[in-house]
Amino acid sequence: MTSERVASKGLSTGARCPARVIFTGDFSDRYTGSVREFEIEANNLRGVIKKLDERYPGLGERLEKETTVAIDGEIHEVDYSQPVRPGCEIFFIPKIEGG
Amino acid sequence: MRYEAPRTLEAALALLSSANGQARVLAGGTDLLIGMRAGHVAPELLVDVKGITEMTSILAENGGFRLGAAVTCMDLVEHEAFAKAWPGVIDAVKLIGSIQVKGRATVGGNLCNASPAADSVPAMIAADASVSIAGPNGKREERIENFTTGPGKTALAKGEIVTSFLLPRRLPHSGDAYLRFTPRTEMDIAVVGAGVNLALDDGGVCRQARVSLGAVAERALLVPEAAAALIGSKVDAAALERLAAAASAACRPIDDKRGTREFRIKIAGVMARRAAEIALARARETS
Amino acid sequence: MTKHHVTTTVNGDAVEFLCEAHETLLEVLRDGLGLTGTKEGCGTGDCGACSVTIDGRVVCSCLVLGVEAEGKAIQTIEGMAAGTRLHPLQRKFLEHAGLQCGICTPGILVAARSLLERNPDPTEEEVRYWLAGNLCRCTGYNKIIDAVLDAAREMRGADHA
Amino acid sequence: MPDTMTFTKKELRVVGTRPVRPDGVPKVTGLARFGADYSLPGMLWGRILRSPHAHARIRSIDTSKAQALRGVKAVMTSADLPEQKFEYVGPERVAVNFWHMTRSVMAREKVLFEGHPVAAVAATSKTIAEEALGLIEVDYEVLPHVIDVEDAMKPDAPLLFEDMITRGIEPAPDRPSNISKRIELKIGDVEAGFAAADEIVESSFKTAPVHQGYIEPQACLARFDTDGQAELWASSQGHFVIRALSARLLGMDIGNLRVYPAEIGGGFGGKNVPYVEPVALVLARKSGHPVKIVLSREEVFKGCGPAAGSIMTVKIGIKKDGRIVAAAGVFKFQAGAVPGSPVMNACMCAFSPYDIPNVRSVGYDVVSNRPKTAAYRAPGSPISAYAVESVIDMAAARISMDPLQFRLKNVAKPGTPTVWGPKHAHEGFAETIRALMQHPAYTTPLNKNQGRGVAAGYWFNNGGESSAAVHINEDGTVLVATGSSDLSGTRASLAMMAAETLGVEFDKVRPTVADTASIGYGHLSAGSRTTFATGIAVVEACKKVIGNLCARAAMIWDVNAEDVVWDGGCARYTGKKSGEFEPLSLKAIAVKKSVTGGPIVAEVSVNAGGVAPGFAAELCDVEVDPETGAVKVLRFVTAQDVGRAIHPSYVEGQLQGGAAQGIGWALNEEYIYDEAGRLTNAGFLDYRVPVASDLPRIETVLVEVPNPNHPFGVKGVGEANIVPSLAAVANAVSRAIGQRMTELPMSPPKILKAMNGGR
Repeated sequence: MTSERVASKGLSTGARCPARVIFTGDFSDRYTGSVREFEIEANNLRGVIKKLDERYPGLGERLEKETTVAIDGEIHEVDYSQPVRPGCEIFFIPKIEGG
Repeated sequence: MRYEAPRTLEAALALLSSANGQARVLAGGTDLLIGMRAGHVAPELLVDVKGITEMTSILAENGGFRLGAAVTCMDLVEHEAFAKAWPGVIDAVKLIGSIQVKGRATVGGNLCNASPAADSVPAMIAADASVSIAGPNGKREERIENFTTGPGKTALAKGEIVTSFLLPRRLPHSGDAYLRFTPRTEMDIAVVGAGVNLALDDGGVCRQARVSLGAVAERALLVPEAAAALIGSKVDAAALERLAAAASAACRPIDDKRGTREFRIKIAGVMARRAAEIALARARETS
Repeated sequence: MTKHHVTTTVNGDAVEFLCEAHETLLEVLRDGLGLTGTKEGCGTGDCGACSVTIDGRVVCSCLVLGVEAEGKAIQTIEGMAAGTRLHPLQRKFLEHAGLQCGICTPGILVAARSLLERNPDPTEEEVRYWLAGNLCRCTGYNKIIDAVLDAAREMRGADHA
Repeated sequence: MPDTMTFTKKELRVVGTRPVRPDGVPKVTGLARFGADYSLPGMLWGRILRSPHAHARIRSIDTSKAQALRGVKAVMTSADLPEQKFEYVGPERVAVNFWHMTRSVMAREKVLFEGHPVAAVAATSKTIAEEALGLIEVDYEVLPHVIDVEDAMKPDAPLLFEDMITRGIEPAPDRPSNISKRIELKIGDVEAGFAAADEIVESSFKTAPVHQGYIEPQACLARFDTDGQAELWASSQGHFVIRALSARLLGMDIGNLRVYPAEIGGGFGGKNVPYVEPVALVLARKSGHPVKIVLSREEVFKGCGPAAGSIMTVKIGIKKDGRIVAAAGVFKFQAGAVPGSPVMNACMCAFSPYDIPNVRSVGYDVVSNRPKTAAYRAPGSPISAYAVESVIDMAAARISMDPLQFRLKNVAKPGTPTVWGPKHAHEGFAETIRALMQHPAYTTPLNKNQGRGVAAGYWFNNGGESSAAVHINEDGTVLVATGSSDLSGTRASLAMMAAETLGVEFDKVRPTVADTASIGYGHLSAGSRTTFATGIAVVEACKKVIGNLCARAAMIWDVNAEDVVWDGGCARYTGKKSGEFEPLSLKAIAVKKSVTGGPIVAEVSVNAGGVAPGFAAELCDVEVDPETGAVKVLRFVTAQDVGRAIHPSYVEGQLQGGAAQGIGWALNEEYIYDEAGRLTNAGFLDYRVPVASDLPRIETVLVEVPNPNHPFGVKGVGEANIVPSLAAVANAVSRAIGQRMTELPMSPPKILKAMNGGR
């Protein structure tokens, strides 16, 4: 598993503990050159997606359309306003649809 | 398509013989309407026979019963004297579809549809029923085991219809039963059906028996070898095993969506044996 | 195509209609008379959603021709309540949650009424076998059976016994 | 008023009771209107011509004779639908490719399964429409076909799509195949896990495709105005989704299509996507008349997606003490004629009930000449659970451990990682297994030829987009409108939550399912999401209305709004002059609506997150006839963590319905094809869903471990119940006959064969 820290373009306060962002499924193969883990500083999901999209242009839209997000195990729809607590674990997982 | 509902047999026969294209008798319609909807049959004329009294009556005759071909299954099931005399026929009739279907379906229709899996046919064969047929050339009788000649095929000539069945007088110490195998408890087509009718003497020895199997050949079979296994015995375990073996041996089934050949052969023996056990118990109960 | 003129009674009312020979009673009820409470689930008599009674016998109206209604008394789900008063079966289905989607409900009610008319005190097994021709895919039948048994109890007056 | 409002069970007045559902009476009197029950003046009947072949190229379609038939007002083919771009968009599990979808609605270059629509007509009567179908001449070049997954995966299999390269394999294969996609999910070191195991249990399984078996065939009525605006009455699991997909398929603006939700006669996932709606719309547009289409049962079986069939291999490694240390599964799913089986769900859910450090799930999505699969109740999960829970049962037997104890020992807890990434966050799994263990059924002795099977199952449950509007009428009654179609009594559960939140009587709340022009977007009633997600929208709208009511009370009293709270269905003044103002009921405020600002309305839309998974554990007792292989289900107990049961009767009904469908799936239901690739049992006579006399009472245990993310603790209840059912029945049969049953359905011939040592 490879991981990298996504530069936060001067927005980082340095004092915050970044969130750990992880991809499952084949997103990493398809969009991030197999990089599966990232450390990202953001206040909410918008920030996370924005920073990933800056690093991998077009990825943001794929995430919005194709994934559901689990933040510390709690599953949410991908919604920009979703708060991202320092040090939390964020998984982008394939969206689920039921019967 | 024309629809006619004659009140007499004569009128029905006249309609049938005058038809230009395909004419069909409509009794319960539970097979015919499905066939029409699916486009398998497209009759030019439907002759509804439910208004013909002799086809819708259950009458005593010579100690037995004259059963109109257009009597519905529910009417038959609710006929106490018939049900008491021929519980095996009732076993079978009760299995012809749902309550709703039985409210319409008839024993005559079940026979004339000529499905190898028809439930009432093995029971009626075991009961030694005869079929009364009327046609442009008059009336005739046919043994029920000879009536169906293959899937969808009968011994009826053009313009002929089945009007009634005659079930013989019940012998003392006799009983009949019908059992079938289906994956569901109800709403299914027999994978195998078995009708057994037997009569005992005062010493409990089987003197007469008829065994019939459904859904194991192109038509319901009368199996004399299986009956022979019972006759002369007290219908003990050994005789029942011989019956089962003879029943299985008589099968010449096909593989289809409802069961495999192999499974049908095996189950035919089991159903025949179990039906015989029920028939035996009924025979012992009757005086 | 010549149409047949049929005189019948539906839910106690005299009704006349025209239909083609091949039209089923179900089509006549639904498309001709606007009585859409009777449902079509299969058209082959295997699901019971189209159950009605003809002269007191419960049948699948998809397996009856409209012309066969001549001179008969037809009862459909629309005639089950007495005016504004629900039949006990209808009330018990509501109380016991004997329906989820509700598409099989009219047919089951008609069939169940026919059972209770013949057998006011059925066992659970008798109810299950009587209703075997009415498919329900939502409920697993549990609450339907409960509702029928409870309605039977009430109709027998067992509550007051 | 307080910002958050949660209820402890003690305080509940309405939630947890069993009132009569508000939409009940029309459903018992026959007056409720389902998909086929709508008509309009001048209405035409639409009928669809379907392929008689499993696989064929369409050389040409000549509709001229049909067009010329008196009474025929429109004929359509795929030429009437715009071509769509080839791309997979949207959620991976159900990634929609409109190039495929438009071809599913109406075939273009090829027909891919028997029953594939090729043309449609609208005529003044059903009879004429039927006759017109017979006049359409289609020139087919029949192609070799393939039905089963195994055959479809062979290198020399006939290809449905000549250019389909398997996705998810690096490097990409250089040859096309019927394998649309390979997926792999993994945690830990699976090989090392197996190496460390004391015992390894492995088996392969096969399941047949089954149908949802909703009793109402697809039906709709469409009308189209010359200005491009259209209306559609349809029974579906989501009229907003039907609107979006139909509009896209027709190339029209969403704003020009208004969809009215008919009552829906069962869906179970099968009515998540449009089949007849785009066709009726095109015919209405072409003819200028309203067009009604009602499918026959045969068309439903042949043309409307069943659930996937599968072949699977599952292997688990355990320690002597019963701890599972490694697990691997390969799940090959039949997608039907278009990619998109629920194999991803199967891979994700398969091992989710358990805490296993090393897991690998591999899935294949395989196309073949069958109708495209549709969702079916926890899509994918019951299938993989059948394989996994069978192997779990074998493992427990291997070390002579009680099968529920074995499951409890390995059960996942909050913090347990899943094979798909995140850690579990919710309680409830162990509680559910324990509830089943404590049920008296678990210790009841069995007789000869009887067997008891148990199994557990996991399902995600869904959240997502929902809208609700709450209107306070001037007499104090409440209207709750949502955009969520009601398949099973959700009007009742939503109204109950509204009544509870507002503090009014249940029968003062009238819920409706509003059409697409009357309420904000609501996603499908699927994924067990309606009471959860739409419930949140309803509660939020009620809270917003309460804020409004408090402000109006303040106006009436002429006090500061901050000094007013809502409690017990009344506005209460809590300020200094306390005692001077009698509490104002909702009704008392409603009467004053005109002078306090006009209509009292709040509408809230949410994209609900924080969904908690469903978990079920089930027990099945069977008796097998040793001479025929017939199975009688003697007893069935289903325990499910429901979070909190809003209307317990309808929750129990969900559990019972799921179990009944699972029993049918396990024992008798299957799609049976002939040599030519034609379905031979496209009717309820030979597609054997359980009838009332086939089933025992289904006993339910509602385990209530509330979901902290929902105001009433709701977890979805609609789907988890079917997940363990197949395996529970299979484990019971296997124990009864002493032979492992590895193929569904366990029809009598198969059981008899297994009992006779495979002969």
